[in-house]
Amino acid sequence: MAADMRLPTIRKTVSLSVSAFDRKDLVVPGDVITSDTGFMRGHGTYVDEDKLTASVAGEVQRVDKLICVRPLKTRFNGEVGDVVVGRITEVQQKRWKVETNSRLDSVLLLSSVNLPGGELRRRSAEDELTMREYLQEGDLISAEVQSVFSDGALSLHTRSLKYGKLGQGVLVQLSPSLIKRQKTHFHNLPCGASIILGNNGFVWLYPTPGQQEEEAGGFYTSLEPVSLSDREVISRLRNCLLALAAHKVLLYDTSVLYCYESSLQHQVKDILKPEVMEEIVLLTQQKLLEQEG
Amino acid sequence: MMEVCGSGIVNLREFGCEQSLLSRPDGSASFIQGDTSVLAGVYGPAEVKVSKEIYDRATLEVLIQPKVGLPGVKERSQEQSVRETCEASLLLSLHPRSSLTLVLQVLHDDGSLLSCCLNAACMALMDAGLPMSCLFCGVTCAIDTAGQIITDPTATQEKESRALMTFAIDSTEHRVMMSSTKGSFSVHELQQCIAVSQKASEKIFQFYRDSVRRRYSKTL
Amino acid sequence: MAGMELLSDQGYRLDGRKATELRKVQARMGVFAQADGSAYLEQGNTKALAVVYGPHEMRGSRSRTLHDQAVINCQYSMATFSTAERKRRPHGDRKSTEMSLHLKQTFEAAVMTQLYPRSQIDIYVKILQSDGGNYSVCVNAATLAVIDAGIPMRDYVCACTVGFVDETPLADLCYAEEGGGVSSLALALLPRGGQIALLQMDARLHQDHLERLIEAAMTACKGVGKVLDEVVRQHLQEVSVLTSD
Amino acid sequence: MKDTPLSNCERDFLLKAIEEKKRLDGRQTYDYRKLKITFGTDYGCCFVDLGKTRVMAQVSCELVAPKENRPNEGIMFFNIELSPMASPAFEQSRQSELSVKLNRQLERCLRNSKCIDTESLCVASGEKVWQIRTDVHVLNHDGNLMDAASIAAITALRHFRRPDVSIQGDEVTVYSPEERDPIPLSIYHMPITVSFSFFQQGTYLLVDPSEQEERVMDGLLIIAMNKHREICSIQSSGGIMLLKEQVMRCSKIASVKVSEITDLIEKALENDKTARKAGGRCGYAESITQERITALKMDETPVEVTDVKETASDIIQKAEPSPHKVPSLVVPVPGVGQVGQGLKNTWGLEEEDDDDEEEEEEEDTNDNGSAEQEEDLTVMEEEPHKTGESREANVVELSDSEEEEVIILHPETPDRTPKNTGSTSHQKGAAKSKKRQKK
Amino acid sequence: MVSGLKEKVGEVLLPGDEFCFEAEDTISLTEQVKPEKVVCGPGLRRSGDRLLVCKSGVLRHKQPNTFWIDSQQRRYVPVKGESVVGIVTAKSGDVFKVDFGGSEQASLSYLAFEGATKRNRPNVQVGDLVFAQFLIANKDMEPELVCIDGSGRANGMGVLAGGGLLFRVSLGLVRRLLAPHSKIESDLKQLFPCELVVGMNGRVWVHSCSVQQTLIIANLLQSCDTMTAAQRRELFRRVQQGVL
Repeated sequence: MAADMRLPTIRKTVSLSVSAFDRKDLVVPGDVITSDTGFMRGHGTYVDEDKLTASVAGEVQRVDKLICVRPLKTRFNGEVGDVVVGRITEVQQKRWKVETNSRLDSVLLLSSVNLPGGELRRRSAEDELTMREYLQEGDLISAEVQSVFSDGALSLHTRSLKYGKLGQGVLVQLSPSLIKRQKTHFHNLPCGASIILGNNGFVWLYPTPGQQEEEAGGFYTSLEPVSLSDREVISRLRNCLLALAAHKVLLYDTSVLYCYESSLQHQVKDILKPEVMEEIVLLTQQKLLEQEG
Repeated sequence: MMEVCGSGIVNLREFGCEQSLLSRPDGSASFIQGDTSVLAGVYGPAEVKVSKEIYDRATLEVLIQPKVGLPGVKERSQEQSVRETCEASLLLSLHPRSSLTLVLQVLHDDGSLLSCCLNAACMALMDAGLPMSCLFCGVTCAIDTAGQIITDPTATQEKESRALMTFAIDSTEHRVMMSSTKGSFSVHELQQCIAVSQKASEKIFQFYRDSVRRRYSKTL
Repeated sequence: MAGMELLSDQGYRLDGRKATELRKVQARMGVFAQADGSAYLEQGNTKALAVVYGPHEMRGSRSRTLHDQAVINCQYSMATFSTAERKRRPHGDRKSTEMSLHLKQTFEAAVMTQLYPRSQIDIYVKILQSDGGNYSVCVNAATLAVIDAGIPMRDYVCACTVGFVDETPLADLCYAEEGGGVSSLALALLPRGGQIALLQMDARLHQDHLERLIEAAMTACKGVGKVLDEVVRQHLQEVSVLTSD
Repeated sequence: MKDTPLSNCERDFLLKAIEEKKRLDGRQTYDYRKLKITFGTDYGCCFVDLGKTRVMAQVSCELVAPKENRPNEGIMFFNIELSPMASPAFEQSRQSELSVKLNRQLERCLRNSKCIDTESLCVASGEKVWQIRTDVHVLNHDGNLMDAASIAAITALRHFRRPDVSIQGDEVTVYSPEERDPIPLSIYHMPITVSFSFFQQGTYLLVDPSEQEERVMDGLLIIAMNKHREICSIQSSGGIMLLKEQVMRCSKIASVKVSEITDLIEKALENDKTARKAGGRCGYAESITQERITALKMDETPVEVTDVKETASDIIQKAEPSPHKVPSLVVPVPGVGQVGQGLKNTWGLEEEDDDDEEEEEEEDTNDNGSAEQEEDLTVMEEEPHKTGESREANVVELSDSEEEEVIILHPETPDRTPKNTGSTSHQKGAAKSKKRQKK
Repeated sequence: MVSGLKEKVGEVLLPGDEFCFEAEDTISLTEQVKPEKVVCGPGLRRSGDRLLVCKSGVLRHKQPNTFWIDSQQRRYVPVKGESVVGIVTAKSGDVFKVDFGGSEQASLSYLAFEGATKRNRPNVQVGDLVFAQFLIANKDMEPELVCIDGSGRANGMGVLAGGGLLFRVSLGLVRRLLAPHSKIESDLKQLFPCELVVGMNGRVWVHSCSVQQTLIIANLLQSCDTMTAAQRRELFRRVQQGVL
């Protein structure tokens, strides 16, 4: 087996936008944002002796009187309506615990899922006992944030056909701040695979399902072997996602697609080599700029 | 302190006891026999670890802390003796799925340590108000090279002895609940020692009664 | 080491520094992709790596959960090759457990744990090469890692060790000085408010000298703080340039 | 086993009380609880009671090979054992955070400060040195274990005597105490820790926190010092923010406390020495207070075994009841090097006005209570006590007030804590004394 | 046996002491002949034809034939119907977990408060004190507490709010405090106006107008543990003189 070895070298990050280097809106913990008491304290700030002070390193954002500091990267702060991909960690009474890259495990209540047998089915005590048959520890699901508890934990629901248990595919875990908010986070990419860009930074790549038939409440997963070509596409997409993430490019359907196209001239396994990565990302950014411009 | 067996009198060293002397444990007592002294503390019935839970009775844990160093094999074997004695006298089935912890701290060892541990344990269990079917006490007998029985021997006497026996004796019928022996002795000597211990136990039980009576003297 | 002159008549130390001079500090943030936050820091020849995970759901013993704030879990370890004599136990002995505890206390003071009830924040620090001032280097590295993870802090926590020789406080002790029988004092400071997050001193020192020594330590910490500040701002700008649309 | 959880109500009340400069047990901000030092039968065995906190220290020695890098130095080993007896939260043989913290702090306080001459512990260079092992057992945890442990450890080290040795060629002879008098360790100075707890982000400061106060506090500052005002170690812990001024203030208070405690230890050691010289019995057994109704002592008891032979032949047969013996309650206690327990002491006395009248009223109540208990007790007991006079001379009590001076106690009776738990009266020593002197 | 027991009332008994049912025969000539029912309270157990003492303490008697051992225990064992002061340690789903000092935490449903409904949940935080009574308490089941009586009224139970101090006294003192026409209680009443909640588990909550008074009451009660009535009265008298 040919091993590819290389020595560490210092790399400059690639960037097309050459904005001014000393931006005033960047603060570090302990920086006083304003001494004006007329402002409201938002996330990432605290009040110390009547001065509004930053508690994280990041960008200051102002909405009317509200000042917050958005850190460069952070755990997922879910909001109602966000699409998430998560992993079941625990089955409890009437609820599942789901790891969603947020600061507490999210909750999926038994009453917030569609059970086989239609929407109007009443949940019986028996359902409580057979919860593990629907979802067990380690299963992946896609879901939507239904509400946020007072302690910051998220309550999820899967009461739509597009959500539910995930079958065969690849999970890529990235920083939530890289996911661009869009109308839809479910895409069937023209390259032959589908993608769920969870707001929580968990991205799910899977072969595009053939026929959208009504499956058993989303708890059925196909175990049919996936064709080699499909798997190659998925692997390429995965590496593209990692390349984009490494260069902090925002992820949405177009950026992923452009990156995929740019990468076609390389083998899948080469994409993650730093110089290839740089090249692909540069190409992608150019395409994106062209499209915007 | 030592007497020829059968001819008259065998001595117990002076002994003393203090109950409820620690503020944290649910029951505590120190017991002193001559210079040997042991401090006992009891917690329980309290929460039990799932791994140690027994569905129909309480889990009793006995820990003996030596004065110097960490507990070793000797302490483990003494713990076992004390635990089995306590288990026999406690009504453990009244507190299922709970834990009882008995900690014995050696304060000074001048012989007859195991019997002192047993006595301290009994006083502490009583202080904690745990339900018991009977009381128990420990008596140590040593047989010296001349074949004489010495009760409650000191460390030097223990060292010089040919055989050493410790019995736990119950308060209702004065039966032997536990015995721990060392050295060689004849069946007859064993029986003699048991008889002596049973005699001595009466003194100790009377002492128990006096101390408890004294303790409750204000609430009579 | 005894008998060696720790401070020459000209006022120079073993490695040629002046009494109040710090060692060179170099640092990088975001060295790992999978961790929530990470940083690498060199202070002279002492090198440390810090990694932060969290805040996340309590793992392991649930019973430690605090219903009103996050639990900070620290682990300090030393690479087996970090010292001249190979270390047999990288962590778990009394000294490193104590160090873990001290790190924990330091960050409990600085991190705004009350924002994350029932969560856990893990801070792992490893000394790759040890040349004195291990505690301070760990604190400085961990501060950068915590900032990288976007976890709110009141201020930077900067730490420094100082010693006292010939009536003179020496800043940022190296291994040779630490072992040379100097009374050493380690101090973690929140530079802006001048609050002390951790104070630890070994060996004998007359009460009357204490104030001067603390004074010197605080100055040294502020010096370290300036360096950290530069590192963070630099990192911030580099990354924000990338993500800005 | 878990500790009882702390309720919001206790926390709020404690903090409120601290804001009003009041403590649950009626102490002043800078007061220590009652400190009592007793010695065991062995050399190097010391019991320390700090309020209801109780620890025991035992020093032992052994001949071992020295460490390679220090061939001429003896080895000091310290271990604080958090016995599960002391608190339900302590588990057997687990290195808990608290245990590591205490152990390291004690090591730093006693080993790193080089208070013991380790070179004098060398028997044969590179081959045999004394290893001095100090085991501190925590018996009851009611807060401030560190101070209690440090006092116990240093006192035990001072009290300890190691066997004398002689070297002839390669032969090392260890002499038993009967052959040659054992030798005390050479100790340069006595570092003692003083703990300060901080509340409300460091706004309030208390000395010698009790267990409840420890659970509410934000952080702790431990300063170890000797009476020459040399700081031997400082350690802050807990998530507190200190200011330099606070540290300086604490170090000043610490120096006062340390000199008081050092005097007390000296006194206790002196008492013990006199007692041992007088040939009286000493040890734990003698320190039990006979005045408590929870304590009872019985003299050497003869057990009649005339019928043993018959019994032995038929073990099942129950033995004859032996004549009832009334236990004697009187055990004269000659040499207990004891401090505290409300006996007369020899310290100079001074008292300043207390600015808190109400506080005193409260103390007064407890005071009266215990005084009456004593009266009652004497009536109740069958025989009068003779123990009082015999011990009066050698017992000292430490109590102190906010004004940082020493107060002396003049109890009318030998023991002011005659009842079982000794709960309230025991810890009130300090404040009680003020009232007495005002009268 | 009854007479045997009665003879011993007020005496200190130890575990292992026994009373024989047959004892009746020997004294039946002088005493009443008809067999009597004896109610055994705490510390007394029947084993076969004997009555066994299993705790140390003072034998007490209540008309007609109730006997129990009054012991100075510290650890509480729950009994159905008894009221205790508990600390809420967790909220889990529909119940609160409450620590009351026993071997197990008790559950307390959020519906078991006066006026609570599924929509209108009581405001109880972790760490709050509740005064509640046992609905279920036996050795084999998880104990359950409620803050309502049979008719759904709070009847003094519920969350103890508004400050105050919690402290511990021995179970023996609690029984003395709660005894009908308790002397201690009436003595205390004359001293200070205060709110006093006494749980059978040895936890006492006291609330008065100032921190100082609360502290005094707490310390007074704790010292009552070790005093006879005469001593206590004297103590209370002195407090009264001193403070009022």
